[in-house]
Amino acid sequence: MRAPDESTIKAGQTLLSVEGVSLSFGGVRAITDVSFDILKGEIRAIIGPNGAGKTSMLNVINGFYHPQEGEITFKGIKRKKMRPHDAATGGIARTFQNVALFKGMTTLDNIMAGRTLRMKKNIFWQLLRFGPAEREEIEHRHKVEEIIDFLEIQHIRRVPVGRLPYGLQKRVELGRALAMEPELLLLDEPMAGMNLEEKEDMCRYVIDVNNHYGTTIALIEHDMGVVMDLANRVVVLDYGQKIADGTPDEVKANQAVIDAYLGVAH
Amino acid sequence: MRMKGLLVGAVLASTAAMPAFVSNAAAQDSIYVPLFSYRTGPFANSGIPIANGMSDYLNMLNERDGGIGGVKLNVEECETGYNTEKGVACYESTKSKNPVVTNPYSTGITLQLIPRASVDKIPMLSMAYGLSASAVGESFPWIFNPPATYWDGLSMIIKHIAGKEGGFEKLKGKTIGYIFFDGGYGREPLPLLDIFSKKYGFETKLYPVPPAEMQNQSGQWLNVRKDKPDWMIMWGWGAMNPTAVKEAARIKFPMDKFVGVWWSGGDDDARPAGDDAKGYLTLNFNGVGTQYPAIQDIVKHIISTGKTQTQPDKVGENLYNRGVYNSMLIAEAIRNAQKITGKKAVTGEDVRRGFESLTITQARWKELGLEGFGAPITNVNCADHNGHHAAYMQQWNGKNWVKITDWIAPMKEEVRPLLEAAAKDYVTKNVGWPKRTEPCDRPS
Amino acid sequence: MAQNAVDKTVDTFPKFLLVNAEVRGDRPAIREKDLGIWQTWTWRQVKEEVKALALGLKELGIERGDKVAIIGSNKPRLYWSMCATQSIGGIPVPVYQDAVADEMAFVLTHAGAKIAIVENQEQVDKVLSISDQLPSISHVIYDEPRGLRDYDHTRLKWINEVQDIGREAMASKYSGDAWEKMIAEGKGSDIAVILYTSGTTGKPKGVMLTNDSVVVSSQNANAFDNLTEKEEVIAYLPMAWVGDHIFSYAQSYVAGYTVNCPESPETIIEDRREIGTSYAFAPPRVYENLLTLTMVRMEDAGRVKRAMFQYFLKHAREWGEKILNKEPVPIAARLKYWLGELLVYGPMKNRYGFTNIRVAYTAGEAIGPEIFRYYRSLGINLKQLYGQTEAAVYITAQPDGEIYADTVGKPSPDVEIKIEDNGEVLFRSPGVFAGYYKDPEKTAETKTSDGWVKSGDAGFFDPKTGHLKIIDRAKDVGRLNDGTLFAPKYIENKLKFYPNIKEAVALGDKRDYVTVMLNIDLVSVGSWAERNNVIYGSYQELAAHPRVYQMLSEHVDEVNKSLSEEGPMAGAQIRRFLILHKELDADDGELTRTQKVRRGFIAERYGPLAEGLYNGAQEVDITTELTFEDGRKGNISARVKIEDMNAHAPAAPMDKAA
Amino acid sequence: MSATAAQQNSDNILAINNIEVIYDHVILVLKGVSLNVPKKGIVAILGANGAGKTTTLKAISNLLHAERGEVSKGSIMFDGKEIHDQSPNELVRQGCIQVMEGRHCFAHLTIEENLLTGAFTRRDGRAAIKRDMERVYNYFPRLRERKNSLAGYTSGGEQQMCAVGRALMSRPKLILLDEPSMGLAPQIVEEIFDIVKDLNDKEGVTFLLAEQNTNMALKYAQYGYILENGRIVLDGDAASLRDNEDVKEFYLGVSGAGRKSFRDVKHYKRRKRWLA
Amino acid sequence: MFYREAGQFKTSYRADMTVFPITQDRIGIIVILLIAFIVIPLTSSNFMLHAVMIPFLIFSLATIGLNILTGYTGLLSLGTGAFMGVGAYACYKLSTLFPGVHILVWVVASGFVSAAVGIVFGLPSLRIKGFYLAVATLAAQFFLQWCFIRIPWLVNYNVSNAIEVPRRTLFGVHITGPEATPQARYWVVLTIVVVMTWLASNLVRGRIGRMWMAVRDMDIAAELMGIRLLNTKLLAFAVSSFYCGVAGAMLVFLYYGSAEATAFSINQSFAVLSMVIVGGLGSLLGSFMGAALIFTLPILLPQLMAGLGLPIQSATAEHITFMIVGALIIFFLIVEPHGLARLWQIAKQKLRVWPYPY
Repeated sequence: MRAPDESTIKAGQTLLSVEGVSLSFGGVRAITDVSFDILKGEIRAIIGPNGAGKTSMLNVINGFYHPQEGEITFKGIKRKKMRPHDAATGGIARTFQNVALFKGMTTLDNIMAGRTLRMKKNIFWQLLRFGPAEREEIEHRHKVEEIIDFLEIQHIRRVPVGRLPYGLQKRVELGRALAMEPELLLLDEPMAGMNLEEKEDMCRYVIDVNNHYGTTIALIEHDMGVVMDLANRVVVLDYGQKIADGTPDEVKANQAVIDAYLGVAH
Repeated sequence: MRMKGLLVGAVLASTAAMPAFVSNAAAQDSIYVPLFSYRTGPFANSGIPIANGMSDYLNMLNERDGGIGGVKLNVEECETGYNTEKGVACYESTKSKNPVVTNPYSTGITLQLIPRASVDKIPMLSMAYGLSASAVGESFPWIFNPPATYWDGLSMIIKHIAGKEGGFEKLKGKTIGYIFFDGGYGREPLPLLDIFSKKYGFETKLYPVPPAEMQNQSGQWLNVRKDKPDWMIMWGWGAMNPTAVKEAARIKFPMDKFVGVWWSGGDDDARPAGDDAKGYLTLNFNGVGTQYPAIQDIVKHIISTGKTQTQPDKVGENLYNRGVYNSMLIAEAIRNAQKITGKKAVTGEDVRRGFESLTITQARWKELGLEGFGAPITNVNCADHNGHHAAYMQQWNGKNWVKITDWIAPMKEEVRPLLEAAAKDYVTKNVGWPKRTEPCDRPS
Repeated sequence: MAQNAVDKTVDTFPKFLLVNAEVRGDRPAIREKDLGIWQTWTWRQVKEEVKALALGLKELGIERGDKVAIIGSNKPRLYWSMCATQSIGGIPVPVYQDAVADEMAFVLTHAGAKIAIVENQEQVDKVLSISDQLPSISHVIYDEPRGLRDYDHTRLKWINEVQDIGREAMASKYSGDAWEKMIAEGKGSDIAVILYTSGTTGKPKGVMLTNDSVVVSSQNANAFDNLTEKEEVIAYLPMAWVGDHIFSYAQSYVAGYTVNCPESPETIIEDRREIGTSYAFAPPRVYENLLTLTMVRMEDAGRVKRAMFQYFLKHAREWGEKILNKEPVPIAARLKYWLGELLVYGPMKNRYGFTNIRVAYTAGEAIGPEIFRYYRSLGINLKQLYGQTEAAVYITAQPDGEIYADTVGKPSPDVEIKIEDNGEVLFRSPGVFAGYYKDPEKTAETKTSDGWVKSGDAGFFDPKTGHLKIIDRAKDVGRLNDGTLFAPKYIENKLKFYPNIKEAVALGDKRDYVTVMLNIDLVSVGSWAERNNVIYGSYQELAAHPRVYQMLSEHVDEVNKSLSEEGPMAGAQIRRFLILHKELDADDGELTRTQKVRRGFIAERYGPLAEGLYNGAQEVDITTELTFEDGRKGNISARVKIEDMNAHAPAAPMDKAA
Repeated sequence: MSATAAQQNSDNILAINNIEVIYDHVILVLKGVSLNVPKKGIVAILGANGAGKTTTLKAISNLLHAERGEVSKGSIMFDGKEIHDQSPNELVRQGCIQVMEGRHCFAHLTIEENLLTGAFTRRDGRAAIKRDMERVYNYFPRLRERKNSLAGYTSGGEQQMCAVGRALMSRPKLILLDEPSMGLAPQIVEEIFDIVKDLNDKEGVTFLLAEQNTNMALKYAQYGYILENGRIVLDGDAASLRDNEDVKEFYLGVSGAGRKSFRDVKHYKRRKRWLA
Repeated sequence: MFYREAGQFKTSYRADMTVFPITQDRIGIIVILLIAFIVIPLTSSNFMLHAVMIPFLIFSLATIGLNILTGYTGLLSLGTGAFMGVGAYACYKLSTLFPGVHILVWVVASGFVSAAVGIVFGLPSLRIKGFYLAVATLAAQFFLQWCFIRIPWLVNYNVSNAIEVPRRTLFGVHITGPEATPQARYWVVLTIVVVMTWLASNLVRGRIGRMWMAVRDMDIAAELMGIRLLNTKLLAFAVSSFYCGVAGAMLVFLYYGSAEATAFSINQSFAVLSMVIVGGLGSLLGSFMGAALIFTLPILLPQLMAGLGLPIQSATAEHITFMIVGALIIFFLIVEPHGLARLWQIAKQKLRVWPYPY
């Protein structure tokens, strides 16, 4: 799906790092002085109890929230805050915990919308829709079809996504994010509300995206099985603070994590 | 897309159905007189009595005389709701049935239809409304607006005010307020008002009432109270009238210094304010009441036989009689046309000629059973499609309109040049406006 | 086409490919529903693809006579693999893709395949799991790379890579018309393909067909139904089955028509509708399923619609076939049929994807006369044929206008048929097979020295129509202990014609009476259950439901009644039956890969049930082992009820001659 | 206990008989679904997304119309009465309440206010409501801690508790619980299921829950139904379902060699043999 | 039923992405166009053409305009009447200032003026949504209408305060002014409407249409796709106003013949909005259906009643029409809250699976 990697960052180098980020809403602290990094090519899990600030962290990374303190470095560019448009053009895509699809549009159109940034033909060509505009549309349709094929959602291509069951919506949303050919993919609970079979499918897609296209992935997930099997490194948040950071095995053995989150050792 | 197909199908089916009744109506042994009317919509309170008077008179002719010159009139109302689109639709739907006259009863509709009259060869009667400039027969051979124009009306009102104040010179330094429907109709008198104001040295205050705000004039009347004009003149219609009268009463404006044009003088315009409206003045060019023999004939042939929608107690009210006046003009034009051409079933072109030779003398008024109902119509001719006839002032006594003056003649000399100029302006702006080719029947 | 028939120098499929690329290079040869549209390759493009693949295979070491196994569902690249293999003198061996690993191991070892060209990860896994039993396999080539990226690639290759290898070789070693020369070396007498027949008993046999026999068979079939390059067929039957090989490969190459590969096995109905096939082939099961689906859906339709459907269906039953057969039909009936066409038949055909159908065949099994007539009454030219792998399909077929529900037609062109004294059908034609691979004994058993092949089926020519009628497998026809003739399939077919019954297994040979084990049809019975408020949670529960038993016992009773009217069969009425607690499945060895019941195996596997049927038990407990595709086993146990039936008194046969 | 057997059991608080649900006039979602919930039981509906779990619950609580769906066939009996044409609030009054998927709390009300809205249909006075509030707080101590917080600012787990607590305030006999574990941390999931169990044990509240988390569901429920493509393909008591090969393979993620790794998922699936 | 789709398969994305991928639909649209271009003008009465078809088409275009804004982009507007007015007045000014240029050029050009005005009034849409935006557009409506009445320059200082349409020709045939036959005007209107509908359909099916719908459905996610919200919304305002402007210009030049400011009142805005709602948000076809139901039915019903020979007074007929149209609107909205277009979609779906129920 991804074009040959044009990134300047090589595998294993830091793709994104947040340093000392604090975020509060009207005095209520959501994130306190959190720092961690994401390396190019890895699958990075963010875990923690509900309300620990995981989603807020993703919102900081792609620019919906602007932290009061701290810095974000993405592809070597340091900034106080990200803006959604910068994040999009810079190659950050994401999915949402509660699915933020374009409900009235079909699966196909949703994923096509993911390619907006890569489509260039202006309104006059669009009006006529032949020649360059049509060629562009076909070219991107082809890419989108590859994503549809990859995610095995051919049968719902023409279905308005509002009508789809939740699990398929999640899949379409992943497809839309992939259509942006992102360098960094943020997944917010991609497997919530799925049964095992669907989780397995989703894991396959995540691994394939990571493997075949070299896309770096940051993921929030509650299913420890998934996190342990997929993630290269895990950062654990609790009450807005980082309480652990390391490989799945290290995190699993960490007493603070067991107390705050896992309950019993898994 | 298929639904659209169905729709087109339905439309086709309805077009197919239409010629059936069209041809019915266009039978040659009758004269087709469509009456555009509005018994619905925001202006229905004015529209209903007029529509009643219009159709009752013509139907009475059918009942009493068997039509005009022995030819039955096919009278058909078309509901416009005072809405321009519907008016145009009415015009289109009646056009194919060979009407002898168009009677739009709305300035807005009149404006839309003026250019078409000459093309479709259907004369249009816009009785004391519409485009004042259309009085110039040279430029508008197909449009007739007797008995007087708005400019005539304004001049009569100024004349009346001057009379009350003790002469035109006394107008100097006075303030005259003008509250008007903010559209073509209400705005038309503005240039003349400007001229008068300069000429006689009074100050004018303008209070426009937007169409959507007709029933909410508190703002305007608040200003009136602040400005304290000596006189108020009103160019209102529909729901604007009773509202204005009530508002005027509310701010205790002296009602005998509040003068409306003839379209502001319906019984239902003054009645809602009841006794508070006592003293309110309006112009009028038709008689009020049921005492006229012709009106009695209507009661006899139409009202008492139930061939009407008119409630018996509404007969003889001002706007009802206005409708009778309007139909009387149409009937006289048709009668003239029959006389001129010797044909019985006359056409639109014939009736245009009938209008151009329209004359109703004192005697004729009496013949018609309408003695004293209106001022004699003597000045309508090929050049002048209006005639600038006289009107009188009436006053509300809390229950009825009472005629308080004799016929007041307009200041034709002030008005006519304005008309000529306006007509010229209209013709130059509408590039390609046709030159008059229609012959004139009465060289006099 | 006529030109092909005449031109005897074009005697192999690679040669036909060259001809097609020349004569109709821009016409579509093959399509595949992929990425949302029907990806299309013209004959010229196919030639290039096949060439690259062929030379790639050559580079990987395929020599003349080497076997290449082809495993997967119908995909263009797998079809190209066949031609590519043939073009360099290799022999393609298509293998049933749903075979479990053990079955596959047998075929691959027996054939000694050097390379396996497979569809996807599933097949790769299967082949790799048995790779230690397959020393001959040097490479596994896959079509769909998904999930295979991290596999050990020493013996694994993506088909596109093989083509790249081929293209490189084209530029260096095999420049110019080297490949065309290789093709020219191929002869009509070469083995074109080895098709393994699963057989209802024993190990599969590899049927060797020569180019000549397949070509002749295809040419005759094309001529018989006037097939042209304009036909559209959909390839969805297993590639390892002779039917698909002939219809989707051989006949297409010979006639030049277009083959369409569905997106996935689940989307066949949808894909068939999109394509609108003009020439179709399907076993009766497919037609049965379509009809069952129709009836179930129509049950859910509104009352008016249902009444309309029934009304016009009745009219079609009365007149439809006559109109199809161009018999004289009153104008009123024609008009009503035309209205029905507008409201029902046309839309139904559209739903089936048969709007443009010219010829449709059913074969492999007997089809229920009602089902057969239903399709014909809609105006679909459905015909029956009788064929075998050993004959490159065609033995008999029904010519247009001579259609009977209970016959399989007249001998196909160039086919001779004779009936042995024991009733077995023998045939001889240019299309017959060369022999069983590595099994001269069996070959000799089946094929006489003068070219007659024993079909193994018992049958006779209907004196009235001159058509062949097949009764049963010759060796299956047995006798009850009292000597009554017992033709199990005959009884099973009668049962299976009921939509509620999916499978039937009749027992009775060397027994006192006839008994049957039944499988219910879940779609049909499930829908019946919904309508009748019968509550069930699973197949097993539904199958054991007393009301289902009651319903099926009515069916069995009707079958008994009809048997009682058929003279010699009257003694073979069903005395006891049971409904199996699980669906018969090929993975469990209960059905062949072509979905025929393996009676002997079943009797053995369900020993306790068979015993119960004959020892008077009313209920039998049974535990059955299941095999999953990945070879793992599971168990299912149940208590199965047995129902007793009464026999009808034999009716005088002459009364019921009609 | 098979469905047929259960149906004859008059102790069922809920009996769904052969319902069919169609959305938008043309899309068939449920086909011939029948299930029974015994009094004081916990029954789980399992199945993939889109299998029809939520639709089944909504069919019971009559919430389909909002989504252009309708029950076109079959019957639903609650407490011995047909409830097909009863409005959702009438049902609540009779003791059948649904806790929707995604925990729809009123974000701008406090936890306590949210709980009070649950008592909306009750007519038995403030004291009784007060007592029940206390009862809810006893089951959900976390809610007591946060009772004055706006629900919108509480964590997912607390919102889920709030939703269940709110349902309890209507003094229900039967709670339809849709995906209680969705998006919750493992610890919280266990906490919530423990409370469900507790409520069932001590208060005798019946639960019908739709759940993806098969492990949890089969641990706490007594009986389970598995839905696929709008049909029930398997049902049985929890223990027997846990032993079923297909359930293990497709729902529990255990196969012969123990738990499978998510890293080793194949691109093809083993064919399901539910019906065999 | 008459949808026989077997054998209709796509071998390219181009074929797959056409407006009417189903052959029967293509045939249907060709038949409709043939009827519209040839049968209707040849067989219909002048009344039918002038009072029904021409305004129906013009209002359909305005409805498409509002649908682009409200249905596709999710921005509620009550200023449609005013934007139509901008088109009408612009066309009048331009055609009287430069009488040498062809009138149809000005009809289209007036759309650009309207678009520019639309952009200005669309600016608040970045910050406000829903009813708040509706109020902002309401302000536009009142302000612009005030301009039409108060700025005499706009009407070339006509005393009547009305626009009067000059006589213009196309290929020597009168298309505006009283001499223009209904047929000629109908053809011009139809051509413009068909072409602009085609352009709109291109637009909404492509990148821009998806951007609009994305903003409508989930603006946060849209932003994340790199869609700039303000630009997208302003573009929607511009295109929408363009369509409304052209419709307004046609309304005056090809239908009314002259007009006062009242023609572009808030009532007109509501009328068009109800056409959008009844027809179906986000559907071009629905725009035509909505216009047909809301505009055409009230005109045709009395004619039909008269045609059936029912002895009804014109005012009574008017009242009955009101009731019937009102009842129909309520009926359709109850049966299908998503408008006639969705109703047709469902019907079509049923026809496609015919005779199956699903």
